[in-house]
Amino acid sequence: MSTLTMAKALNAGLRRALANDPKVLLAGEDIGALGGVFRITEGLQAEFGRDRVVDTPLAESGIVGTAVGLALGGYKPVVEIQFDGFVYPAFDQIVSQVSRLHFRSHGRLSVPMVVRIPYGGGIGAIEHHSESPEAYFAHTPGLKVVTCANPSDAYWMIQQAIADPDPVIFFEPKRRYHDKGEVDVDASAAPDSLYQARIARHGTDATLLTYGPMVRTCLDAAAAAEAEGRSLEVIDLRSLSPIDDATVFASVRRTGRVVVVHEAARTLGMGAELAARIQAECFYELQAPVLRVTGYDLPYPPSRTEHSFLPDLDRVLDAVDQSLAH
Amino acid sequence: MSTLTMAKALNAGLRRALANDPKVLLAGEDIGALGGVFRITEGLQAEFGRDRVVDTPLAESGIVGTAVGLALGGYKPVVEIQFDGFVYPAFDQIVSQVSRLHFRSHGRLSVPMVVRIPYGGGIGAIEHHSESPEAYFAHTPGLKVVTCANPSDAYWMIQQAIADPDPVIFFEPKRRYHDKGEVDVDASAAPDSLYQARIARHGTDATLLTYGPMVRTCLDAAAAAEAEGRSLEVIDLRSLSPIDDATVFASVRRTGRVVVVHEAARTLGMGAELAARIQAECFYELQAPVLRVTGYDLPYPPSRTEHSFLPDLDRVLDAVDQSLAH
Amino acid sequence: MGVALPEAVAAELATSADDHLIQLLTPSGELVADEQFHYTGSDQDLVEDLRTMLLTRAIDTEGTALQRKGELGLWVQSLGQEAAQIGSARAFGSNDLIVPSYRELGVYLALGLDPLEFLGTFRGTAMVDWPTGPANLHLPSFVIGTQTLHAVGMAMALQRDGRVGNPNPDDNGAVVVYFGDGATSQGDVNEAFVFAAAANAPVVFFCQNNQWAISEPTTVQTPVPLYRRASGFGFPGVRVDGNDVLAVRAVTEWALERARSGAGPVLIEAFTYRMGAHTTSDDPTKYRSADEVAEWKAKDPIDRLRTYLLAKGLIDDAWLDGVAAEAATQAERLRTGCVQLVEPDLADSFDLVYTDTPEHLHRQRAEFEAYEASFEVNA
Amino acid sequence: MGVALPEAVAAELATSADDHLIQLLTPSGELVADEQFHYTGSDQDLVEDLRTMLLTRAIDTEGTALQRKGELGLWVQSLGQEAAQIGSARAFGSNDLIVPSYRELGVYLALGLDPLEFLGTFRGTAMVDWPTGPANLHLPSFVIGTQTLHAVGMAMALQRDGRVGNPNPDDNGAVVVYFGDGATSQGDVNEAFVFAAAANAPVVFFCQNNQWAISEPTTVQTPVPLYRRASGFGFPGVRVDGNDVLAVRAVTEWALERARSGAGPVLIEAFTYRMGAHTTSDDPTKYRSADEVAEWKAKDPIDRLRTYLLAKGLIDDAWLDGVAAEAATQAERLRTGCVQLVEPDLADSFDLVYTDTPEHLHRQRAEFEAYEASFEVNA
Ligand SMILES: Cc1ncc(C[n+]2csc(CCOP(=O)(O)OP(=O)(O)O)c2C)c(N)n1
Ligand SMILES: Cc1ncc(C[n+]2csc(CCOP(=O)(O)OP(=O)(O)O)c2C)c(N)n1
Ligand SMILES: [Mg+2]
Ligand SMILES: [Mg+2]
Repeated sequence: MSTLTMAKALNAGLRRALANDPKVLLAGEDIGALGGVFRITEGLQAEFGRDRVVDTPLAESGIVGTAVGLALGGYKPVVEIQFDGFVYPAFDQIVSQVSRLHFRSHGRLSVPMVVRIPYGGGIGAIEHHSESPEAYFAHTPGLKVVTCANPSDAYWMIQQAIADPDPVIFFEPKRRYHDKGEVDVDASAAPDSLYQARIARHGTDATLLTYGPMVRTCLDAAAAAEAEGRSLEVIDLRSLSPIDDATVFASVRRTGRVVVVHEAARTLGMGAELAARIQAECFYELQAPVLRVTGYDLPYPPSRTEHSFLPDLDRVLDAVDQSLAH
Repeated sequence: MSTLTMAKALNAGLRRALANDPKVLLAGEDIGALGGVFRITEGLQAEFGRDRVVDTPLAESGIVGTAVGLALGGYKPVVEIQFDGFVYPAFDQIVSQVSRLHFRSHGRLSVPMVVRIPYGGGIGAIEHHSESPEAYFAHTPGLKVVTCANPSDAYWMIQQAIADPDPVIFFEPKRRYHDKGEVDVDASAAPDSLYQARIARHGTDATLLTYGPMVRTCLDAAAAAEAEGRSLEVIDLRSLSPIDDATVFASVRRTGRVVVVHEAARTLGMGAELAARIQAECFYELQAPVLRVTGYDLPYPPSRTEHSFLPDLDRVLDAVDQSLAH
Repeated sequence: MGVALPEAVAAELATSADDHLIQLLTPSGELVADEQFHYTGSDQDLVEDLRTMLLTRAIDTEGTALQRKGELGLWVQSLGQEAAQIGSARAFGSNDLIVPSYRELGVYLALGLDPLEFLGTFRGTAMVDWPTGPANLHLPSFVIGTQTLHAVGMAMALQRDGRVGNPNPDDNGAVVVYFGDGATSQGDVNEAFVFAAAANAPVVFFCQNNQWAISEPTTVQTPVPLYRRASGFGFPGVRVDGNDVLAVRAVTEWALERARSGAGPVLIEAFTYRMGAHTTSDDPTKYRSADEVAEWKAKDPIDRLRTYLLAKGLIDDAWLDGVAAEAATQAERLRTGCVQLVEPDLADSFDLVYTDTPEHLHRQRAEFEAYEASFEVNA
Repeated sequence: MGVALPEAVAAELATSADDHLIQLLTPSGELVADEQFHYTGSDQDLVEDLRTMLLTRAIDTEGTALQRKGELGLWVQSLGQEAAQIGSARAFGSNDLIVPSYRELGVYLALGLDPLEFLGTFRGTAMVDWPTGPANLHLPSFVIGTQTLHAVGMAMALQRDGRVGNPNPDDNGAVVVYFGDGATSQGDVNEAFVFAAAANAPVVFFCQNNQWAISEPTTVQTPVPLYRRASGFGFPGVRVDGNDVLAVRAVTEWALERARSGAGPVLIEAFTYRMGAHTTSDDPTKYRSADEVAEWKAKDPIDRLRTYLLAKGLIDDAWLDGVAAEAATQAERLRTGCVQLVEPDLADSFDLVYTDTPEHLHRQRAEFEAYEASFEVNA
């Protein structure tokens, strides 16, 4: 058991994957000598060599497209997209190739690859560096989409994603890279499944459904609510595709009230799908409509307004109030 | 008033736009001498010349990216993406540039362009030729996303989209290209707004919310339901972004029951957003959960199974039954 | 300063201005010598090549017929490109990997793939699988150009497997990837050039310049010959007469050997002609002249090889009749087999999206099956 | 057949093997002649160039300082690239359109843009607008390479406007687009080459090869010099000493004149060096040697021009003191102005997504404002 930042936990998870399986390789822009702009791959090229930690040309479609070939050739590529806003040039390869080769080949081929994407705002960055594009991928059949919210999950989930025979889009909440947490590297500590949601905090009055960077925000909100005598359950979805419906519905059935929280734009964000599923499955148990606390339907705004754009503790509690008022 | 197929109506609409405004130009693969693979631009190059009806190199990002430049240079480019499945190489240009130049420039610039995309299945095609990618675009702030369902709308909406100062993604239901309908080309016949939903059929028992190729399917279903004494309202959304909430909510408030119908995958398809909005706004008026009749969460399957994949009259009525059973 | 090109620049643009078309067999069926490239095969190989080319054309014709009869949704003709496809396939070594686009019927047949296996794609009974096909043959791609990046990645895998530059050539392998003239405009193809050059990857980019991308002549894509694209990325490009099976084989052998040895990628532009329509959905009379088609008819890859082999006495009319009979049998087999292809059931699709089917797809499958069953009950 | 290159192929790859670097002013400040390119400006232009270069460096330094103090979120240094930027900007004609990437401080200052206008982007108070900036200056792009396609489209618009190839040069215009060495690997940049060549568009691709794409040396992108990329697409590429303001101006003037006249695109590779970090977030000690930095320090674009102008007596220490004072004033203005930039209000963003704000954004704005107001009530 040791205390690590999420960044170091990811680094340790990648190191372990590289050490355990000679077929694992990392590829991306600046991931070698520099260790990536967030230093997630720091030291790995020195340790595993240039054939396994590859500085690629500056072209995202090329990074993902060649990774498909490497995967077909028996390797397990883990590619890094430098920032959320730079994944779109690779969209065609991801949506039309990565996600479908298994289906296209009637199950004969698979592309066991991971696309790591640091995502989300709150770091005072210029445009294209604070986006939350997860819904594009979660809408795409054939992809698995996951995101970690704490160092322990970061460490284990990245390894489980690499071990998964299907392609996984792995979202890393960049503003939580420096959050610290306990990481137990003993194999017995690994979570059961990469695709299972986690009840991050138990509660009875309402459920906060969230993931990635907003888990901490929701936990803070729940702690604050407790002071006012309100018991909020916080669910960390962990997997956005597939969604662990069972855990979600069970919580909703217990509390009868739900607020979904994410940074991405509201329209057709994950909250839309969660609301649609919950109202269909828990129609009679819902005491109030599913509410959404999300980024507004704007392009990511100038960073000095991002505190207003991003859901925060107060907006979450405000929505809880509205839900309870029903 | 004349009877036209949707294909001819689009052709006529484009011709009129080209004739009325010298700044309008068309660009795309094979749109010149061939008139496009669906012949939507037939005869237009001969009539307006190669500078205004441009056969481009085979590269979608290039088509859209140069159209951005043309738009910034004062032109109104209308680009054709040959099939739905080939828009993804242009995704970065659409999502990070087209949709944002207005916002990025604090409103100083605009990119009045139209991206025409024949979409949807039901034509017995090989893969990549039957997709419904509208949700990707409707999730993207800064884009307008519309789709026509009949020749009259095709004729008018394409002209309104071209006249719009913002970028419009214009989805054309390719399997309805040969459907015929009345088109009144008199200016007074133009619909009020490109962004207003249309009540395609009035009804009182339940609302079918749909768009594009599924409008006809839903109208057929409503006609069949009438025989069984059920009165279904059919709403043709026409605009998927923005969504005409007022028309939708008003209908739901009247009927209390909703079935959303589209070809796209269910998870995070338009139905998710519609359900999320409706349950939030009409929580107390809903007699049953919002149901979704959609494509399954699969890559588009081999064409000889598409009749099972695509929503049809029976599946729609089945869902209506379920809704009414609540 | 005027607008004339500075000398150095002009010299560069003029490079290979003669655009030497490597050719070993003329359209009239005569052997010619090339300074650099020589045919390495046997006479018997050529006889076999002609046979494969004839069968390819027969099966291709049958594909079109099946589409016309409504048995296929679409057919993509290889008509006219048989030499480019079969000549290049002749050069494959046992460790080489093949990445087709969608028009490579000749390659498939040269590799021994049962044509019935890929008929399903066009009939709509299957995606693009061929369970009994050769293991070194990748699936075709329908999104123009995407497969070139996959090929580079596969070549990078060969490098990591230690399959490149070994002293014993038998230990080496390379990747050949097919694409068209139109594809060269796609970002992906150019990125593939970048990645291949950067990694010095063992990949041969085989561009069949059939003069058309649907209705667009090559001049819509580029003002200069396509093979020249390569040098600016740092590897050689060559232009070969794509209707000359000897030259195509010689050039592809050279390129593959070079790649396997570790010397890096090559771009081959096989200069050929799409004698048919783009696909059965296309109507080429809208955009190209009968004269052009006639001009290329005179350069037919089959005619010239047949003329040569007949003249050399390596085949005779009886042999030709034999192949015609074989072709007829195969076509018949295709006709019968096509309509017997197993009708797919959507239910099976739900388990093919992921290796381990997640809960929501189980539920959707159940929902679908229940719905289907409801009709049976009603019926 | 061996793996050696056939002669024709080898000849092609060897083209411009000398990779002639066009230079008119050596690092030690001496004029040299080039066969093709000649400096067309006046001595006074050079004095003005040095002034702009010195001011650029001063403001760039101040940008870094402001970031260090926490007043800016990020700063992108132009250090070392002043000659490439200001030399090329000198070549702009009154009808030319300029499309920057994100490192073109020198271009902005040469065009007279108030640096305070673009500080907002890095402070986070604005997206990328400059209401009082020159009309022919497009916004910068932060997604690598995307702007090259916009530039080609703008050049196509000039063609349609009848702004190319007119007898009176004053009626003509062209587009200059800036990008880096790393950008050349992007599909978009190569598609821009394809579209520009196909349309013979009046566009000058100005690549500042500053040897690094963040931590990746140019060799990660390409095994051969970048300027050579152009010829395979069908237009000329030239490599110029990017630290030589005279040569850059001469080459850019030639390219622009050529483009305006209707002769089509040119790729200029300005061979220069990023003397600073990639951005203030970067730590170049992780990936490059002090020796390399020192080597390029000796080629500093400012030093050589100052040496030359001093030697020629065109400037003196008093002049330099004057510019230093001007630079100090500007830096001071930046410091003061930066912290006074108007704080943005998210409420304003809702009306900037579309030209006519749709209902749902009005509602979201109202929701936001009500929420904000709730605090004021509580407070
Ligand atoms: C990305 C993409 N855009 C458009 C298409 C539609 N399309 C199919 S084939 C084709 C022309 C291809 O031309 P070429 O590369 O020369 O190959 P050929 O068909 O001539 O063999 C086009 C535009 C596609 N399949 N993929
Ligand atoms: C599509 C995309 N991918 C990655 C990045 C992150 N990034 C910003 S600058 C840069 C390096 C660019 O290098 P180069 O083109 O040489 O320009 P320079 O910064 O050296 O001027 C990278 C990788 C980006 N902005 N856009
Ligand atoms: Mg072609
Ligand atoms: Mg650089």
